[in-house]
Formats: sequence, C-alpha cells, structure tokens
Amino acid sequence: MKKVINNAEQVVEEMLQGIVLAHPQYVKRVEGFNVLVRATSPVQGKVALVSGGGSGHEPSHGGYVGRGMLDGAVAGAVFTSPTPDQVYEAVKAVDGGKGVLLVIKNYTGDVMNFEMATEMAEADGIQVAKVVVNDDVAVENSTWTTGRRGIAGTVFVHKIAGAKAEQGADLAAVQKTAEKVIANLRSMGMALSPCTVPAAGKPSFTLAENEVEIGMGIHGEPGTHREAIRTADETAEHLLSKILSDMTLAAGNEVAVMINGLGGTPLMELYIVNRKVAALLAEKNIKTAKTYVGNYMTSLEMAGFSITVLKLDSELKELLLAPADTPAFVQF
Amino acid sequence: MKKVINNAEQVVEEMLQGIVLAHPQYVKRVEGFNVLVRATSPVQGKVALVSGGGSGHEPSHGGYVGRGMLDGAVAGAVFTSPTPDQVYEAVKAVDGGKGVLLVIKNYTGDVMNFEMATEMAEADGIQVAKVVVNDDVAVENSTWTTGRRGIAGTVFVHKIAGAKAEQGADLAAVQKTAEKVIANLRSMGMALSPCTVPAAGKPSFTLAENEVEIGMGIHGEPGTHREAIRTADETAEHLLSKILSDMTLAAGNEVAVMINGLGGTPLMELYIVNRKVAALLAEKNIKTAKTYVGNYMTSLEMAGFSITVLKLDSELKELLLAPADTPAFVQF
Amino acid sequence: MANVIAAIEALADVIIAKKEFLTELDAAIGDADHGINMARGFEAVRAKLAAANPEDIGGVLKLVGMTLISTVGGASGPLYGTAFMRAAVVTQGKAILDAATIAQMLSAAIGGIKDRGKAVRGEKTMLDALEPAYEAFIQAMDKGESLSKSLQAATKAAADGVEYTKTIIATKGRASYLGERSIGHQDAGATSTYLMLSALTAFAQEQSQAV
Amino acid sequence: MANVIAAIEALADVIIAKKEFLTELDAAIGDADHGINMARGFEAVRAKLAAANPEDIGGVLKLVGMTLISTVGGASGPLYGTAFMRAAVVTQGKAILDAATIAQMLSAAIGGIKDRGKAVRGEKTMLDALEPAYEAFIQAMDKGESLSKSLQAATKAAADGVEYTKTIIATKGRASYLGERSIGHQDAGATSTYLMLSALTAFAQEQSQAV
Ligand SMILES: Nc1ncnc2c1ncn2[C@@H]1O[C@H](COP(=O)(O)OP(=O)(O)O)[C@@H](O)[C@H]1O
Ligand SMILES: Nc1ncnc2c1ncn2[C@@H]1O[C@H](COP(=O)(O)OP(=O)(O)O)[C@@H](O)[C@H]1O
Ligand SMILES: [Mg+2]
Ligand SMILES: [Mg+2]
Ligand SMILES: [Mg+2]
Ligand SMILES: [Mg+2]
Repeated sequence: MKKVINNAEQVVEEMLQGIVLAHPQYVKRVEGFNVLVRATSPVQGKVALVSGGGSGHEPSHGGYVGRGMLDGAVAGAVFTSPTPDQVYEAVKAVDGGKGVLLVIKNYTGDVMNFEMATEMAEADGIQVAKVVVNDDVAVENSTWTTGRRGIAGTVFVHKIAGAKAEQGADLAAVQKTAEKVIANLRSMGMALSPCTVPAAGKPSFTLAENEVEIGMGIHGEPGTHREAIRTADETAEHLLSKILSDMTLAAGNEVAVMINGLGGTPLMELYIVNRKVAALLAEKNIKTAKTYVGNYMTSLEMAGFSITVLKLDSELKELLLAPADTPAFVQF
Repeated sequence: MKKVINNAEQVVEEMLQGIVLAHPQYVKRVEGFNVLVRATSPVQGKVALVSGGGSGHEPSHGGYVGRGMLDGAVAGAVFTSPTPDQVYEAVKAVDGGKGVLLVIKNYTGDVMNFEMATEMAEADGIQVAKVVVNDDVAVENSTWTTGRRGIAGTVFVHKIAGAKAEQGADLAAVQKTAEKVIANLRSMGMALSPCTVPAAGKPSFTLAENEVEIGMGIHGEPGTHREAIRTADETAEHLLSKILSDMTLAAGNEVAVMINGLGGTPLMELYIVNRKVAALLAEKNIKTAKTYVGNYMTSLEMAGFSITVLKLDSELKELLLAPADTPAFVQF
Repeated sequence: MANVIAAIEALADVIIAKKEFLTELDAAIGDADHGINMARGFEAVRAKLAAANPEDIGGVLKLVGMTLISTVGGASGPLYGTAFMRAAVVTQGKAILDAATIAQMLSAAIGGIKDRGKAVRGEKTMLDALEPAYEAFIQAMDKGESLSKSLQAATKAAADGVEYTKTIIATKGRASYLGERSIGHQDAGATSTYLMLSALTAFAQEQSQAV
Repeated sequence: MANVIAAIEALADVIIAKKEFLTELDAAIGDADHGINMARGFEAVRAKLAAANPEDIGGVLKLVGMTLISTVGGASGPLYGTAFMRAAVVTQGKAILDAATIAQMLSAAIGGIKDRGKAVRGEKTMLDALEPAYEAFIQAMDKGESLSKSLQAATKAAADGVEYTKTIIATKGRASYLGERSIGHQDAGATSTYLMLSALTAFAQEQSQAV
C-alpha cells in the first residue's frame, strides 16, 4: 500500500482537519465529531440538509457543504457508514428551526445509523425527514434484496434539494423535491482497478490486466460481473443502455448527465466517455441541459467511472441550474 | 495498459470533442484544430490569454477557458507541446484587437513552438506577448540548463492574469502582472506511481513498492531522486521547505496555496497534505488567503501531488479572489 | 460482575485477534471493513470498561451496546449495538450470569437484530449463526446440560450456521448486491457472531474448571 | 527528384520502424514521446509526399520541414522542422543531390537547430550526432572519398556521437532536469539523427550499386 498518509487509523481525522484549514470560508468542524457544517450554520429559517456516509468518496460529502447544497456532512470511517451519535450532532448543529432533511445512500448500515440518529433528534424535538438515494441500476431491484445502492447520482440530490431549501421551501416540500430527483435518477459504473482501504492495507479485490468489473459499487464491493476490457465507446454504450432501459425517456425530454470519475481515472478518459454518451443521447433526441464531468463521488484511488442520467422537468432544471457555492461544487 | 479509450492515436481528438459536448456554454472548438476558445471568442476590446501544452494534464488547459481566465487553450499530443500552427490558430481566434498574451510552461518544446507561432501571428499584425512559467523548484536554476520547469503554479498565472485582462488592462499591463505572479510562484511535486502515455502503451518508469520519486515533473519525466516513501507530514515538510527556502517570505506575509493532485491520488490524501502545509505556514506566521486542493494540473493517472505557494501583494490577492467561470475553475 | 467484564474482554480479544480474517471475509463479498469496524468497536469497549464501574450485568451490556453503536458504524454497529442494548434490558439488576439469563439475553439480542435489520434467517447474515445457536442452547438446557455444555452446543450450531451461509445467496446487507456470486463465501457477520460465542464458551469452560 | 523523395521515404521508414526504441530512450531521461512524435511526423510526411509534386529538392525539403513543424510538436518538431526548412533554402532550384549540396544542407540544418534551440555541442542533444557527422563528411569529401563513403564516415561519426552522449550531463532539453542522473543514457534526439543519417547512407549505397 503506497499512500500519502501518516497513519491509517488517522486518515479521516487528518483529512477533516485539512478540509477545514483549506476552506474556512465554507466549512467548520463540529468540535469533537467527524462532522462538517457550513461556516454560517445553523442558517435560521431554512430547511437544513445533512448527508454523509463512509469516507473515501471525497469530495463527497464534505465538499458539498455550502450555499445551495448541504448544511452538514458526516464522515464515517473509510467506506463505513457513520455512527448515529455523529449524525445526531450534525442534525443538532445545522437545524435552523425549519427541520432537517437527511440524504442517505441506500446501504443497510447507512440507513440504520441515520434512522437511529433520527430517533435521537426527534426526541429533542427536531423535525427530521429522510430520503434514501438508490440510483445504481447495476443492482436489480427486488423485494428480496436490500434494494439498489446509492452512488454518484446522490450529488444531484444534494444540488437540487439544496437549491429548493435555499429558496425557503418547507421540510415536506424539500423532501418531496428530493424524492422526485431520486425517482428520476439512474446511474451505473465500472472499475478498472481496485482501491485500498488504508486500515486494510491491501486492495479489496484484484483484476487481471485485461479485466474490468461492471456494475462496481463505490466501496470496493464487487459489481455484477467481470469481463474483458472493451473500448470506451462500447463500455459507455453498455452502461448507458442499462440506465436508459430503466427509465422512461421520450424524444424531446431533457436530462442532466454526470460522468463521474472514481478517483484514479484521468479526466481525459471521462471526456472520451462523455463524447459517446452525448452522441447516444443526441441520437435519441434527448436534450442534455447540463453535463458534469469530474470526480464527484470517488472510491479512493479506484480507476473507473460511472454515468448518471437525471430526467429533468422544469422545476428540477431550474433548481439544478441555480447557483451553488461549496468547496467542490461552484456554479453561477 | 488499462484505459477507458477507443484508440490511443485518437485520445486528444475524442477528448476535445467530449469537452465541447460537455461544456458548450463555456467553450467551442476552432474547426480543424486542437484548440478550444471561449464560446464568446473573440472578446472585443479585451486582452486575450492563450495557454496550452501537451495533453494529459487535464483540466489544464481547456478546463480554464472562460470568463476571468483563459481565452484559448491549445492541446498538443499527450505530453508533447503543440505545434506552432495550432497555437497560431488559437491566437487568431481569440484576438479581440487588444493583443494576446501567451502563457507558456518552461519546456524547450513549448517555448520554441509558441515562439514560432508568435512569429506567424506578428506577421499578421497581431500584438503578441509571452510569459514563461518556471515555478518548479525541484530543478536547480542555472544558466547551464534549460531552467526550471513550469508545473501546477501555471494555474495561478491563468487566474490572476486572466482577472487582470478581464478588468480591461492593456497587453503590457497583463504581461507585467503575469510576470509578477511568476516571480512570486514556487512549486514542487512528488510521485508515487508512474503514468502511461496511451500511444506508448506502457508506464514511462517504474517504482518499487516502497519507493517514490521526488521532484517529479508532470510528463512522467524523472525527478531529482528516489527515496523510500515517508509519511505525508514528512513529505509535505520536505517539499514545502524546498519551496520556502527559495522565496523571501516574512512573518505576516500573505500567500495562496495549491495542493495539486497528479490524477491518481485521492482527495483525502491531498487534504492530509494540506493539514501539514497549513500548520507549517501558520507556525511561521504566514497568512494563507486562499487554498486550492484538487486535480488542477495532472499527469494522466499518476499518483502523487505538488505543493504551490504564491506570495501575494494586494494586487495579486484581489485578482486571485476575483470571480472566474470556466469548466474547471469557478469562483464567486 | 468481574466475571461478566472478563467475558466481554474475552469477546474483545477474539474479535481484535481475528480483525484481518473478518476483513478478508468481507472483502470477498462486501466492502472489506467488518474486521476493522468490529475491532475498532471492541478496542473502545475495552477502554470504556477499564474506566467505568457498572453496577450490574445490565450496566455492562448497556455500556458495550452504546460503545459499539457509537464506534463501529456500518451495518454491524447498529446491529450488534442494538443486540447488546436489548440484552442489557433483560439483565438489569442482575449480577450473576446463569443459563436462564443467557437464554433471555440471546433471545433479546436476536429480537433487536431483527427489529433493526429487518432480516430473517436464511438471508446470509449474523442471524444464520445466532438463531441456531440460541435454539441449540435452549435445547441443551432443556436436556439438563451444564451451562458450559449448552454453550458448546450453541457454538457448534453457530459454526454450522456459518458453514450454511456459504451455500446461500445473500439477500440482506451489502453482499446481496452480488446475487448468485455470493454463494461459496461465508458471511462475515455470521463469522463474528460465531467467534464471540466460541470465546464466551471457552471463557465459561475455564471458569467452570477454575471453580 | 524521385531519388530525393525515395531518400526521404527511407528516413521515414527507419524512424517509424524505430518508434518504440526512440520512445524508450526518451522514457529513461525524458518524457517517453520522442519516437511517437517523430513517427507521427514522418507518417504525415509520407502522406504529404504521396500527394504533392515538388519542383526541386528545395520543394521536397520545405514540404518535409513544414510537415514536421506542424505534426511533431515537442522539442524535436521545431528543431528538425527548422533543420529541413534551412536545408530547403540551400537546395532551391536544385534537382540533383551531390556531395557539395549535402554538405551545404547539413551545415544549414545545423545552423537552424542552433538558432532555434540555442544549444551547442556537448549538451547531450541531436547536435552531438549531427555536428560530428557533418565534420566527418567534409573531411572525407576533402580526402576525395565517394559520396557513399563520405556518408558512411558521417554515419560512423554520428554513431560515436550517440555513444558520447552517454558520457555527458544533459544541459539542454528535458533531460537537463535530471542533472547527473542523465549520465549513462544515450540521447534520443542524437539517436534519431544517427538513424536518419544511416538510412540515408544505406540508401545512397544502394543507389550507387544500382547505377
Ligand atoms: N439487515 C441485516 N440484518 C442482519 N445482519 C445484517 C444485515 N445487513 C448486514 N448484516 C450483517 O452485517 C455484516 C456486515 O457488517 P459490516 O461489514 O461491518 O458492515 P457494512 O456491510 O456496512 O460494511 C454482514 O456480514 C451481515 O452478517
Ligand atoms: N535546445 C535543444 N537543442 C537541440 N536539440 C534539443 C534541444 N532540446 C532538446 N533537444 C533534442 O530533442 C530531443 C527530445 O525530443 P522530443 O522528445 O521529441 O521532445 P520533448 O523533449 O519536448 O518531449 C532530445 O533528445 C534532444 O536531442
Ligand atoms: Mg462498510
Ligand atoms: Mg514531450
Ligand atoms: Mg463491510
Ligand atoms: Mg520527449
């Protein structure tokens, strides 16, 4: 394991210190907890958004704390959902009297820990609502499973629900908008190489030199299958077709697209993927209102990418294009 | 070589297509050339900035084309400086009547190719000035060598000279400001792993499992020496001390800092580095006006990072903090 | 009381000793953190126990549960945490750990895990070790076996449960994303449950021999 | 004319054939692109020559120079490009490549490289192959050797020059950043210069035997 770290046990703590030192204009730390909130928190009279999860997905989620997006982000150990007391502290620190929306990625651990935190906060009289993001179409949806995972599309939930909250909407309305985003959101990814959890010290899986993992999660957990690496165009087409076959998009519909890097893939490759995705959408007469290309939801140094498509209506489009000002997502 | 590409010979072409498809609000292509210019180019009555170099450093430089930064970016083959005709086309496409400043990184090839382009543009009656960025302190400065290399600090030149041009300054003034940035700019980097130029098909060097390359360039060219990997704090301290010993910073001075990822290093590690850099600067009573942490000037998928310190005066600070709106650098 | 604390320390020892093993099991079909998570939790439990002075078994178990909840994270944190919290409820005011109390504790723990995780047996989780263990324990007790023997039976059943998890598809937790590909691998959480039961059994055996 | 074009094609052949080798040399102390750059340039030269119909040697060389400038990039593009452009100037209106013309061409090319790159001999660049080659060529000519023999002498001197680059520190170009660590490695650009000269020599030899 070759990493720029001091101590595998301290990576989250030291990273959080580094974030606060880098971006004091945006974020502050809730003393004693692995929680970042806006420098201005609590924002009175605004619904607050809290997200979080395991660390290792940077800039998710601390990088999205700021005007127009999140109010608080809770950082668990690497790839491990944070504990309820941490989430509870975040909720208390950001509540401005209009309630708190929790944006949870659909993993058993995340859901349970955030639910326990909800119970704690509600006992304090804080209004808490939650949404669970499950955009990953790689995983079949079935009542027999935990359901689909939440991956990079979560950033669109932060952005759009965050803009809604910034407009002054109440908790139920912000939750409803977030749920609409989730209903319209599909993602799928693939990995070229594994990543190494610092405390584990070795890669969580291995791939042969010509092998890739399709439907890869963002925690180093295996995907749906392995195959020989194909061209960027073939891979993009494969992932996009899985995504589109799971949504109802008609010619003339508008979407937002995210080509998300998992941490170790050069931007050059992400743009090559976008070239094909844009062409395929244009062929179907689907209009792309906005495209995001970059490392938004990573898996440490994993090489690979995911594609996210969000179907827009006029409300979602306006909110997506609204300004945001956070360490990792700035938009006029 | 495992990459998300279609054809090693086509990566630059396909990437440029992908960038334009992703960001039509920001950039357009100069038809037939590997040149991106602002969607609004030429901007009349403003000094235009053109930069460029080999590809593989994304988001440099196309990602910095937009309001408050560059007007044009020229993309050479991977790690190979662009040819004069390409630079010449960029200059012609962006000139708004007030002249064009070329921001060149100090590599023999870049300097020669941009100089030949200058001769071509001047023959057309276009006013052209140039600055050469040489922020890398890893390479000793001596009349016997080509001089220091230009690396990540170049982004500060784009930002600050771009803001100056946006204010309406004339070519000589923009050039003078750019030169002040360069005089106040120092960087140094290190690599944990090599990268693979697509057309070469294999890594340009190899490092043992516990070995790192100190003073690494951004083209896979070797650094000053190799050593066993140290802790993040030790490495940060080593690089920063090399940087600081080459500038005159007194207690109370203000700086801007960039912790730049080379493409394959997780943001988590960059923030851990920033934690130490911030602490060391604070110890010396040096004030950090603004910190940037992320992948600004990469080397494909290379793991590693660089530290850049820019000494600010009131002009540079104001220009650095001025708004910018480009695909990869947005600031209110 | 000292006995119960010593028993918890025995659990901590085995979890910390098997940190890598549990992490490797989780790597195969999960996200490679179960051992790390559990070891972090039991390190904290050790430290908390050293500093605290609980009044009864319930106090010990509550401290363990709360510590696991606030330090483990992931899926196993809330699940084991809730299990210990529920076991604490049925041991409030008690100072001696007899077979009947252990049966009550196991039953309460299972209830807590089910409430929290919404899983049932056969979904390739810790329940596939814990439920059979509980049943075997009750059966042995009903047959009049000693506490030590009953615990041995429970541990044996948990071991079988771990083996059984190799044969089934995961439908809860992170491994469920793998579908068929989860077959052939044993569940990490079932394994940590088995390890804790076996440590408890060994501890009880030592105690009974010492007495 | 056909002869000159065939000679250029011989240069293109060797550069393209040695693409990987030149890239590897550049990888050791540079940025692993010299062979790729040069091969891209000479592929373009081949295509351009096939389509164009230059009137004289100057026309051929100008086309080569301009094509290299607009397709190679890096340091070698402007340098070799300028070299061919300068050689084109001294061969304007000429249709036959005799020894005197070749000497003029080499001299003009060296001047162009020095003007553009500001390097002198001994800095571990293509000049360390080209200048000795030129001198050896002149010397052989002065001794009354045949064109073919004179080219052989030039090629031999270029080969020695390549060997010499292994012994010195680079002070120009990308390898200069390495300082002492550049010792022991041969310069990529000197090597491509040697390869082109040796291809030219082999070509001239074939021609003289054919005649
Ligand atoms: N819904 C559930 N009910 C019971 N046990 C579960 C459930 N989901 C997961 N588990 C158990 O948790 C274990 C995984 O724990 P751990 O790796 O620590 O958490 P995570 O899956 O969040 O990384 C699984 O091996 C399984 O035994
Ligand atoms: N200033 C210079 N003068 C002459 N030759 C030079 C100079 N700088 C570099 N070279 C030659 O160019 C070669 C490198 O070419 P290439 O790899 O294509 O370009 P780059 O260094 O830009 O990647 C070197 O091996 C050297 O022979
Ligand atoms: Mg986990
Ligand atoms: Mg180069
Ligand atoms: Mg796990
Ligand atoms: Mg080179």
